[in-house]
Amino acid sequence: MSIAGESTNWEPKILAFLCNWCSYAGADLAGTSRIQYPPNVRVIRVPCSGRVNPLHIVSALRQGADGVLVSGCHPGDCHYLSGNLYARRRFALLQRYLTYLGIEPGRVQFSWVSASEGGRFAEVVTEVTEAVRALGPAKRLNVRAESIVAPMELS
Amino acid sequence: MTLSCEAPVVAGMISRQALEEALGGWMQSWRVIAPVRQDGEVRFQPLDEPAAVAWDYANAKHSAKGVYLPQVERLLTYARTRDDLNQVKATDPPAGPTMLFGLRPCDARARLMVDQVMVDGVCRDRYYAARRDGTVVVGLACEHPRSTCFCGAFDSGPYDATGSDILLRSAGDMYLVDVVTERGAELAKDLALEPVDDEHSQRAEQAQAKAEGALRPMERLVGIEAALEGLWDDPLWQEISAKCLACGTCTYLCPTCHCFAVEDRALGDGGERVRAWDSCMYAGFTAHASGHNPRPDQASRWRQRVMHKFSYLPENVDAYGCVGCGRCVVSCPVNLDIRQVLARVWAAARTQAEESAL
Amino acid sequence: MLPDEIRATIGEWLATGEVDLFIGWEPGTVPLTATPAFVRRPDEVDRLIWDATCEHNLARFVRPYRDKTVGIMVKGCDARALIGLMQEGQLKRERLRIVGIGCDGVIDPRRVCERAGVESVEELDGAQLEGDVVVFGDLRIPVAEILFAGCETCNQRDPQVYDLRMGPEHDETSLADRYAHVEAMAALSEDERWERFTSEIAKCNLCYACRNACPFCYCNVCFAEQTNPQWLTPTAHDPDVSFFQIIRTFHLAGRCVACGACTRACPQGVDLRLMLDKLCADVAELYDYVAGEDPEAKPPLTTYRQDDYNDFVL
Amino acid sequence: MTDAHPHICHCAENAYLPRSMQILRVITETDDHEIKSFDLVPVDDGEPFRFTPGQFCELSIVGEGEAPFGIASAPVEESFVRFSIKRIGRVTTRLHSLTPGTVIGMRGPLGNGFPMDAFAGKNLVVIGGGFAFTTLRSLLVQILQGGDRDQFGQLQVVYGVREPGLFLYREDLAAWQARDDIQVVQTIDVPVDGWHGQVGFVPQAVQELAPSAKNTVAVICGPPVMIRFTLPVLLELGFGREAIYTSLENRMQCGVGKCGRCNVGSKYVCVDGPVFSMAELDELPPEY
Repeated sequence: MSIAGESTNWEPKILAFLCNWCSYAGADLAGTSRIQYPPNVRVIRVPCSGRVNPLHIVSALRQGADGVLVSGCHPGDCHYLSGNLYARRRFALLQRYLTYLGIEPGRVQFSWVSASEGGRFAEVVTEVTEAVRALGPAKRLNVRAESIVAPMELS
Repeated sequence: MTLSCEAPVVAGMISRQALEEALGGWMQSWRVIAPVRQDGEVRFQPLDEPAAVAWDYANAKHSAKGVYLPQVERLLTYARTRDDLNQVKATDPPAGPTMLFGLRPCDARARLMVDQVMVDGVCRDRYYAARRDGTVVVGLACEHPRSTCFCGAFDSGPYDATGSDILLRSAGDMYLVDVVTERGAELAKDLALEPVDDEHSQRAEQAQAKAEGALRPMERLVGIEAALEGLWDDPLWQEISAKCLACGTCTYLCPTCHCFAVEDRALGDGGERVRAWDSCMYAGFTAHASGHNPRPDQASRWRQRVMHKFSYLPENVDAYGCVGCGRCVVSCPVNLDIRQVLARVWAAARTQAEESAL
Repeated sequence: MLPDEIRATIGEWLATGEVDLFIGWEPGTVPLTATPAFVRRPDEVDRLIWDATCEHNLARFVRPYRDKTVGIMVKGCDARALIGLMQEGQLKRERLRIVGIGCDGVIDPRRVCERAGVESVEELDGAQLEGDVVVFGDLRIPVAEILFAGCETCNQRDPQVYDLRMGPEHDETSLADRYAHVEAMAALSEDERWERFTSEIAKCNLCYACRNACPFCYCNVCFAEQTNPQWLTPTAHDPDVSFFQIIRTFHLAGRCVACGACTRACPQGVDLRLMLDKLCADVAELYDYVAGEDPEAKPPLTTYRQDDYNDFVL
Repeated sequence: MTDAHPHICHCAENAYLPRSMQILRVITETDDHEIKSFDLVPVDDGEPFRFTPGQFCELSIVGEGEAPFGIASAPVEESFVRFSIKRIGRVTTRLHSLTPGTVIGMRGPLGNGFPMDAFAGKNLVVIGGGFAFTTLRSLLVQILQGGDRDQFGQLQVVYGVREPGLFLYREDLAAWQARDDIQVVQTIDVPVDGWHGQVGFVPQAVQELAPSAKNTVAVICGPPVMIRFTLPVLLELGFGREAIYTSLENRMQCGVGKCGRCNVGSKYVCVDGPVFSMAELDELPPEY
């Protein structure tokens, strides 16, 4: 990964946590149905959106991700009945908190995409990618950001 | 046993104004670090203009340790490639001499103790040595010790010249200049000194007597290592550490605490290996990868803190790991006062002696 | 010294073995500070005090003794911490003997120093707290003017749970101004907010005093100290500090009782209320929940409702 | 304190700068693949790596960190430096993923090593347990192949592991079994079919071997529980505490007596150890 900088051909790097039963299957369906969507997303499959720990999301921003998407089953469809419902409260608070502290609102996004919504998955990814592209490279928490890599007088 | 130096020689006296002029000159050839008051707090910082020296400060909350042992110091930088996982380049410690101006006697002594561990010990720490060898100290005797100062307990005091190359002693409108080392003598040549008249030398003596008198009486600590001998399993460690929050503030602010961690930090395509202050108050300090921890609780960590300062360091470097500056007393969030801990040590040793005498 | 009947009861608890240990405060060795006291024998009860310098949240010290019966003194906010720990199954009510105190707020030593024009508290040698006025030489400073910021807008001065009650009763003021500083921050622009947040935590050197002073931070191995995976390196370096502060405070969402012990314990003067009170405000707004009120209630992040707030989802 | 001999420092000018070492060979030592041996050779053509058996090095992988490991090869095996590493944490996991040809960092030799001069002219009983046989191999190979085998008396080895698949250095063990100037007893904790050797814990094996304590030194490395139960056996057999040596394992980072974390009492395990006699340990607090 190169140092995130203002280079012209910068492409946003987005990390997506997809729940295995719905959103991951939706992404699969988008692929098998040859639906085109931006290639900026790298997927991590999780058993349930409830498995995603805020630690993972903020750590992703820290390691240089320009955007993070967490996508799970629609409320009521969760394979584990309530995983996404617990997650919804956690993410609601996390997103408002990060925004309050000054992280740009588009950086961390949440969506519900079911296994049959291949098209919907492509829409969500396109929307997130464009939002993050508009925001530019992530600097605020990114350990690789220019401002932090500059040799610091550490004493 | 404690750090000491030959008796200093009075070279003359000088006004504060003349000293500030000399400082202007010194700032050309030294990076001068002095106590500077900034938004209500005094810190040791590079001096940008001589008038900024906070002459009448009690003692800075943070010791000057950050100058000779920075909180984070970059040891190596590395590039990360697939096959060569040791493409490293050592960073060069900052060359250029440093002048520690206005250091209180306790901080000056503390630095000498850390020198013995970091440089005169078995192996030589190149980064620390470079900073030390280039440093000269102009000490400022302490006219107003605080209620938490206990330098007197080590047979030292607010006018102890140990660790300074020059010690300034206030005499009202003038400062007496004591030369302590050859380097101090060299430095004194840059000062427009006047001979010391009786009036000022008397005033300085009175100020010294007043300062030494202001120290809170406390049981002498020299020799406490003997008292610590039989106390390994004494319940006092459990009791004193019950309220400790294990936050390590005492070790961060302590001018003699020198323990550090070595960490790798990824930065862009490469990274850096840094040394950063660490604390024996943290569980991770001694935790093994297997999960075993020889110091599993706060009582064993507090025992290590006291034993290291008052038993192991005297045995290994012939100096206590404490100079009585009182910073840990002032800044502890739960006011766990090391003076009370040491009083408990003396008391426990006495009861033990009485019991064994029965 | 505590009032006579309180002292007598605590002495009795200790004498009869009803409690194995009593946790309170005793005078500190630095001016205008108290220090936690762990008392085991009736004759030691005279050491215990209560005044505006007793700022620690003693609920933090109960867990290591949770297999014993413990007596403890708690202010209004500390009592909520006890309730929160009961909700999380860490403490059992029947194993606690609680002396609840109606509290008028605790002193912030930094504000005393500003008023007295000194750098730090120990230069106020001889300063005394007489009633609700700090006396230092000819300086007389009313406690009400040097309160810890959180106490000035506190609406939980009276303990919700106690066996013995001490101190005045208060009619609780409204919530309105408690979140004033949160609203002020929220009103700033995005860059200003990031600047305000990062400048506040720039002072942090990852000593973890805030975590260690908090009754709700009791994980065996905190994420900040994990080595495999290692989430952050314990070197005070901007992304590590912001990462620690964001995640540690977020772990208090729906649990923090705003006692302020973390802010007071911070040696660097970081104002953690700026962050924690935002979480408390959001939890109140979205899930109509206030921490530490009802021992039977389930903390908000451990439950859900079908019609929970959902607008933020794409 | 008996013959305490701290580390003699000939670190490079910068004690923290790791020397680049290339992985020559990776040998999977145990059937569960948890322990691998790495043979390293210097990349630079600086002077050869000299050390004493019992010393250790800090192996360094940039971006992951450093960790201390006993040197398993003997000084006489000049063509490589061997470390046997159990996968347990961050650095070791990364090390286990490396293949020959990769370059890593090495700082050392660190620590004091076995007092070879004190061992000269004596019989040796070498007792190892679990994977703590690394520096013991270095000691034994140096005695057997270092050219002065006659300097030492009788050599008896007791090496115990949980099950046969966990023995390290099986070729060496087989070679030593075939020699007549060294007696090797290999034992496993509980019977396993296909294993015809001795069965039983190390303390029992030492009791049955009943080595004579006359003019004999014992060296014992292994899990603390094994040492705790083997020590009384040795004392019963007449071994003096100053004649029983062990090697301590503590959390380390600098390895050169500065960072303050590996002390046991007033001794730093990294410079005053890791090798201590029981007599020396008796004077230190039980904090390891």
